[in-house]
Amino acid sequence: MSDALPERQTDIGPPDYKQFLPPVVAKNYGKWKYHERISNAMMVHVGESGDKCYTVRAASPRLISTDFIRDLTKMADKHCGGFLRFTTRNNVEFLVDDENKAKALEKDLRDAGYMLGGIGDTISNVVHTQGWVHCHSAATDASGLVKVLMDEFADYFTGKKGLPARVRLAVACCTNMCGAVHCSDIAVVGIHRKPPRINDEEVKKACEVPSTIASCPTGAISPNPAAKSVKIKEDKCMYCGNCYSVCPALPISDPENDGVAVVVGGKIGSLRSNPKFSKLVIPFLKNNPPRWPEVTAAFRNILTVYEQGARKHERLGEWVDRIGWEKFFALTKIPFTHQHIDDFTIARETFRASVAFKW
Amino acid sequence: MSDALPERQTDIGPPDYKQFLPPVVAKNYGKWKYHERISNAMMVHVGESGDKCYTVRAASPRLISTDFIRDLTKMADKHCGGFLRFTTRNNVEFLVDDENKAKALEKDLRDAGYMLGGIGDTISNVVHTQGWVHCHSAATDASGLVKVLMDEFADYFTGKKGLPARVRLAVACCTNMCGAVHCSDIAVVGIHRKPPRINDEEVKKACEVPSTIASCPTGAISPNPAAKSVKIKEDKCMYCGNCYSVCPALPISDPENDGVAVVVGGKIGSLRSNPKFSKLVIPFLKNNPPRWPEVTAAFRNILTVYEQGARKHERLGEWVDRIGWEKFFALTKIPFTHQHIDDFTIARETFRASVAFKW
Amino acid sequence: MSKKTYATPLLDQLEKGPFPSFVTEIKRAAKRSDASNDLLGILERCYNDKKTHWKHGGIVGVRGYGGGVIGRYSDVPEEYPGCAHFHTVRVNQTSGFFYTSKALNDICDVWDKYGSGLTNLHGSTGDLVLLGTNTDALEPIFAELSSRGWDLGGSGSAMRTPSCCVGPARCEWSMIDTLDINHELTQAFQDELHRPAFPYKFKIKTAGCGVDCIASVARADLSLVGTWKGDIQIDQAEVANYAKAGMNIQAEIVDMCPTGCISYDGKAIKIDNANCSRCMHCIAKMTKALRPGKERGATILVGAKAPFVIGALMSHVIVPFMPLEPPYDNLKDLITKMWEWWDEHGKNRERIGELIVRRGMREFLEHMELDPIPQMVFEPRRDPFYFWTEDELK
Amino acid sequence: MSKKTYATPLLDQLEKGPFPSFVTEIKRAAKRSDASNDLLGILERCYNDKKTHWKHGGIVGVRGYGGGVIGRYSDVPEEYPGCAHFHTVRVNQTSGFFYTSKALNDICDVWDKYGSGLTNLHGSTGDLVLLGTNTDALEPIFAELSSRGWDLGGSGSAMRTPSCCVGPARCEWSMIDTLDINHELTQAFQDELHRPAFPYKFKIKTAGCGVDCIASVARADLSLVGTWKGDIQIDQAEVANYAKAGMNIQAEIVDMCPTGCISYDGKAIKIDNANCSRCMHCIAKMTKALRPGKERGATILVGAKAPFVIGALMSHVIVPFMPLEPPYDNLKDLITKMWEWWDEHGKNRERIGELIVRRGMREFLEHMELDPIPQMVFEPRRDPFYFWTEDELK
Ligand code: SRM
Ligand code: SRM
Ligand code: SRM
Ligand code: SRM
Ligand code: SF4
Ligand code: SF4
Ligand code: SF4
Ligand code: SF4
Ligand code: SF4
Ligand code: SF4
Ligand code: SF4
Ligand code: SF4
Repeated sequence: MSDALPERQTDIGPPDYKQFLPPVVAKNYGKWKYHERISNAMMVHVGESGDKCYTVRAASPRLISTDFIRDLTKMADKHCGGFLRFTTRNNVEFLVDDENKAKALEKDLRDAGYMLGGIGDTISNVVHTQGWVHCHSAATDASGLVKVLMDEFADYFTGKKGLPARVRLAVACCTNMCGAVHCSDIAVVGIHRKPPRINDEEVKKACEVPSTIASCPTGAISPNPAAKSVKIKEDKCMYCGNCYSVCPALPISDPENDGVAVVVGGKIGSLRSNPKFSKLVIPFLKNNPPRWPEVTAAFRNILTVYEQGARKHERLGEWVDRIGWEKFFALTKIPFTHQHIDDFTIARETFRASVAFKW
Repeated sequence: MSDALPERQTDIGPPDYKQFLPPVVAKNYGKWKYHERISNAMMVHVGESGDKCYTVRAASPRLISTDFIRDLTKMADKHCGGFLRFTTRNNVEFLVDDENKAKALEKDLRDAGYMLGGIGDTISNVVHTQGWVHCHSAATDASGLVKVLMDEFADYFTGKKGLPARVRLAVACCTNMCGAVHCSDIAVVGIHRKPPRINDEEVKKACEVPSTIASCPTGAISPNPAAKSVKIKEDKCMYCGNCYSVCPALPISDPENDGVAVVVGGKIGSLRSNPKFSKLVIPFLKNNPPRWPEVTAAFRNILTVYEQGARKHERLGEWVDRIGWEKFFALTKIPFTHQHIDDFTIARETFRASVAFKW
Repeated sequence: MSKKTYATPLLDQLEKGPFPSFVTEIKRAAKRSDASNDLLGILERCYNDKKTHWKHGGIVGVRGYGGGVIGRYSDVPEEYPGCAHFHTVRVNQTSGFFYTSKALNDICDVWDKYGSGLTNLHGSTGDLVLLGTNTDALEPIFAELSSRGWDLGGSGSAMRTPSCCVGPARCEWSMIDTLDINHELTQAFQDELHRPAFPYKFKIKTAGCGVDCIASVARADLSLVGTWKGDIQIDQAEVANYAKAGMNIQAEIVDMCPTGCISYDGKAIKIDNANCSRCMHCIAKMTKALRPGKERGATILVGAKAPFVIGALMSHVIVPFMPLEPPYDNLKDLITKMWEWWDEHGKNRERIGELIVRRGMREFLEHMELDPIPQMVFEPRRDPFYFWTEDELK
Repeated sequence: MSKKTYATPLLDQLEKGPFPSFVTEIKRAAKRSDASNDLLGILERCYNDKKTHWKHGGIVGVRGYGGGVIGRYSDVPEEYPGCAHFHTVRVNQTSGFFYTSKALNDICDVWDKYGSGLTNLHGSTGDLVLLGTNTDALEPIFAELSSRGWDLGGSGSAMRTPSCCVGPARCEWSMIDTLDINHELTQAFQDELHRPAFPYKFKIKTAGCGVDCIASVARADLSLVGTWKGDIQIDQAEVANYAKAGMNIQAEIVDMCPTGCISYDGKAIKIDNANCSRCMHCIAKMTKALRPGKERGATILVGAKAPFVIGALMSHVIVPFMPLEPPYDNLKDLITKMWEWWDEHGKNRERIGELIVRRGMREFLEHMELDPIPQMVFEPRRDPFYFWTEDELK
């Protein structure tokens, strides 16, 4: 790269995707007929033309160095004519048009230490967020949680162990939920458990009072005109941290009391059942870095009970809906607490208005 | 009855029910084994003891004269040792302990012109309210609507025509819903379509301003301190009339614009599916007394489509849930309007957050 | 008073048709009663004008009671003087709506003497409703009725007249003594029934089983519903009889079981009781073959009401299983406790169900000393927005 | 600057285990970058303190743009000067996340020169995220990238970087050209993407079918999802092959069809297409035997978002079927119209889904000139509380 800056351009948008499509993709674009899973690391898509496109998928930690990317591009240059793609869950996909090429590619990837898998009914990569690596709002780390979860469930990624259906994990480091926590099979979200601390001087300088007040889901914030700041009714605050997003002078993080909550049963696709929101199952686990053993154990417990109980193709939320939440709590032995009972905007819809339930 | 008043007593509560139980009931109390339906007018309950209790059920318009009651008691004296009961849907039941007695009773009732039926998968009597006979709040009459509906569906009461399952009707003359409209298979409720008219002088005299304000579900009412009265933001008012319940100086009834709405799909029991709320299907039909032909036609239409589509034992709401509301509207040819889309407290839960629906 | 004769062309059309006619009933009463006669007139007028001619009731009642009578006045008193006052007297019905001729005739006698001769058997809450009298007649009516063993029902911000399904009196599925519970509660809370002192009305309905023939889950602030523990009792011979009689057991029973816990091999039925939600479908449709399990009690639910102000609510589970045996002290304590909390926090015209929604289940359950359990909810909350007490943080 | 060496005993434990380690990645970058080196230090500190050491970002960016960079500063700048500034550059990814080695290497070159050498491929919204640089480097980075054909993605109260599933590029079910739609929308709305002028963020995600591999229904203000009209195409020979290969068609397909519209007689499958809800289950599980119908288009849904402030929302149907062919003017018009309404009525930090909840579907639909239809709702409203316009009363 030369030292003089080239001429900047604006509003050009992303480059045209067409130039990045591997030839077999470009040729069969929109004309695929079916696909077959060869393993949990490899699948083949067959075109109306009879052409085949083999995909090999490798895990990525998402937070990657340029070295990692250069390694990938080298692999793509060697096997795939320099083409590669990423998935919506941050895995890397290499596409080739011939079975032998695919096998060679797979071997090379394995030899280079890549973890292959994520195709089919697996635990694929975790949708996640910034955490302590980059965000001011984080109540927990994200990358660390992803790492320990994927270590724990590596066999479910590679396909060594099977599952009734896909199990989609997500991690969000705060209740802004930049991850897909609110619609995931099993997910974890960072939470606080103490109200924000008000720095009146700073509020005055840095914050817009009306939008700070409006940010509070429970209406706990009111103006404090004397101090040109705000007041927080502590017994109405449920520590969501939204006010802190809007006003930096309301720090809420608190190492003693921050941690994570586990939610389960969400899904996105409309197959079989409508998309579902995740539901709270463990209101709090402490932050126990670097490996959060309580979190991995909790996920393991839930996964095991699901695996044993679910029917083929049944997603976690569908299984719970079939057996009922009372059974879910009984089977997982997770204690049911006041925190589980909704008291927010649609609470009434969650109260059991029926005499039909299981003991 | 003598002219001198007897001594009044207070807080005695109702008489002990035990003295009113027919002997076969008293004897087999809590020890019934099973029952069998003999017809839609007669059933038999069999005790562990082998005793039998035959029930014959007759329709009543509920709004009845003492003459009607005396006729009933005469019948009870003749056939049932003077015992009789009413059902939770205002039918009359005569109970005897022997089949021949039951037959004689049935014959006598029929000869006297009683309409017998309501047992099993029928359209039984209509749960309803006061209407123009007695209530200040009524947007429609109740007894009249019941009469025309039961005339229309008489064959479904008597059992001449069968049904997949019970169809429970209800009528409420205003949105206070003293009937069971909110959880009925097909029901009708009186509604207004114009805001209340404010009589400032009367509000001042007769109404408590804070509770009038609090009564408004949409927050449309605010104080009018100048007039010691209230103001109504007309574009927030959805004509529910709750303010009028609290404050007589806010009359809302308006012959031109009052009428009824039809709701369907509610149920109460927990059999098969959880209890269900009724849903709006026809936002408005005009008041067309004395026989409300538009209402009976609407009910007939819905009933016919249900009858044709439902499975045995499937309640109306269960059938709709199975086929989907989009199919319900297609099959009944009822137009779908802005009024059908919820904009009240749980609106968001009713929006179709799924791509799975039928054309 | 010499009787007016009203032309009632509109109402007359409601005497046609197979269903018994309330118009005929009014006419029958009108023969003896001026009030009912004028009711005919005013009602025809309502039909004509398409609007009600009744005004808000003032407070009327009997000495020492704050409820039991609904005051009603017409807005055209001069034209229909017989029903210028047209108050309703709510008489507390019997448990299960059982009567003798004698008892009903007694009431008719009183009502013919002092009232319109028109009644509702029964009102939606359950009362035996005497429809239409004037203020002066209230004390005499009450004296006549109470001396004969009848008392008034509820109205206003009070406990309302409790009611129940026919239950053990004539139903094989009743798992609690609905009639007795209903009677005992009515008796125990006479003061709360007659002297409104609550934030708003409070209704109690008792159903012997989940079929809920008294609509308790939809229409009562407190819903008591019989249920069982233990296995559904199966009589396989009767199962075979149903099959022989033409029942499609697979379609009608197995496939309709919401939990999928029944199987049928063409001969016998098997039930996975641990997964049965006790919905009552199979039992109701095969009453000779299937019976509830042997340990009996009630599920207690709270909070149903009509749509005002925040949308209709149904009652929701707060105690999944409570044994209910006389004198039902456990139940009475529960009710009293519930009222305490509602009394303290409820706003004017706020039902207990609305209060629970407003202040949250936690506060309610804590006051009730009930532990949270999953049976209380269809599903846990979605969002991670919840409170912690200082205690819980330790 | 001479490099500090940090002991990272906690982070080191995250280099163990089979899954590739982000700590290893940071260490690799740290070899060349002070910023990444100091990131190691600060991150170890976060792990130690169990709290973040990042502060709110100020507004930083490139000339002429209002977004695309997330400013970030540490709260311990003296101790970790290399990452005192640690801004993120969001580079607009390609449609479908397809790249060539050349393209990625170009970006790596720029990033190694001006940034930390750390990236996210990709961010949750879809951007190619360059993680950690300082304010001074922003303009050079932008010049280098844009001259090579790359532009920034969105941030702030703007249209955010749209994204899509792999779609027609490598999926047999895609019923719309997800890549092209995504690209065209991104290009058409460059101004809205780069210059925040909305009440809040606006995300667009395009999925080729109801399987929704891009999570559009859960995570986009505007969700475009491919679908079809007409009958599902069946290849009965392939059905037989699935059966032969051991698939339990009854259990896995017929019994799992949510509408119960499939039957199977052991030989052939029959589908009652009028009752199919196009959920995609059967097609996804029998991809060789079943294919969507032939008329293709998209269902348009609106409103998904994370839980603040009123609880999470998913997108809901506003147009059940819209043919989508280049240049997609119908879609662009729809979007522009939607923004108009939101712009006019949305409060600061109010997403369009929240606005629809607040002001009601009616106002939104009327503005959009869309007729209400049952496909827009799971069920009609419960309560009888609704508005009438003067027109409707006529
Ligand atoms: C590559 C990717 C799209 C992309 O543009 O990158 C993709 C690709 C495919 N998906 Fe997907 N899905 C991808 C993310 C998703 C997501 C989104 C997410 O996870 O956040 C979902 C929604 C999950 C949910 O509902 O919560 C998703 C739910 C599915 C399903 C539905 C599973 C179910 O029954 O619920 C199928 C159908 C199936 O496998 O039967 C499917 C099927 C497929 C097929 C078989 C489609 C095809 O014919 O090509 C593709 C093969 C992949 C495989 O892994 O077996 N894909 N798929 C994404 C891979 C992510 C990854 O690395 O793991
Ligand atoms: C007499 C009465 C109770 C009372 O205390 O008065 C009663 C009595 C019985 N009901 Fe009921 N139900 C009575 C109101 C109700 C109600 C309440 C209501 O309608 O407001 C319901 C709830 C309706 C709902 O869910 O919306 C009700 C839902 C049922 C059902 C459930 C039907 C279903 O499958 O959804 C059964 C079970 C069955 O028939 O299979 C049932 C069954 C029965 C049985 C067979 C119970 C028994 O073994 O004795 C009784 C025979 C009646 C019949 O009509 O076939 N009864 N039944 C009520 C008669 C009202 C009437 O005159 O029509
Ligand atoms: C007589 C009766 C209707 C009937 O024809 O059967 C009735 C009649 C009235 N009801 Fe009711 N309600 C009657 C059962 C009900 C029921 C059904 C039930 O109890 O199972 C409900 C729905 C369930 C519930 O309680 O929510 C009901 C919900 C209301 C409401 C709405 C309450 C709420 O919280 O939303 C009002 C409004 C009010 O209290 O101001 C109301 C108010 C009234 C008033 C007192 C009108 C008023 O605003 O002052 C009506 C007097 C009419 C009159 O002139 O006689 N009535 N009311 C029922 C009582 C008879 C009895 O004692 O047996
Ligand atoms: C980088 C990214 C997470 C990641 O690691 O991938 C991210 C990071 C941030 N998000 Fe996000 N969001 C990211 C995708 C999402 C998503 C997922 C999605 O887009 O599919 C969501 C949930 C969906 C949604 O939009 O509702 C999401 C919901 C939020 C919210 C809550 C918005 C709401 O309406 O509730 C906030 C709060 C805010 O806007 O102030 C937020 C705010 C933030 C901020 C800007 C923090 C803040 O309050 O200023 C984070 C900057 C972190 C940092 O230091 O880099 N982020 N954010 C994602 C964007 C990368 C990219 O451009 O590709
Ligand atoms: S989830 Fe919260 S902490 Fe994590 S990246 Fe998003 S805003 Fe930051
Ligand atoms: S943390 Fe959340 S609940 Fe507490 S004051 Fe801030 S915005 Fe309100
Ligand atoms: S529903 Fe309304 S009008 Fe009818 S009786 Fe009840 S309060 Fe009166
Ligand atoms: S009629 Fe209803 S909505 Fe209108 S002002 Fe009165 S209470 Fe409010
Ligand atoms: S509720 Fe149950 S116990 Fe009571 S009558 Fe109905 S079926 Fe019998
Ligand atoms: S009671 Fe209901 S859930 Fe239990 S076995 Fe019978 S049908 Fe199934
Ligand atoms: S959303 Fe549909 S079209 Fe897109 S990749 Fe997934 S399965 Fe294929
Ligand atoms: S797409 Fe879904 S609803 Fe349609 S036939 Fe297949 S499984 Fe059934």
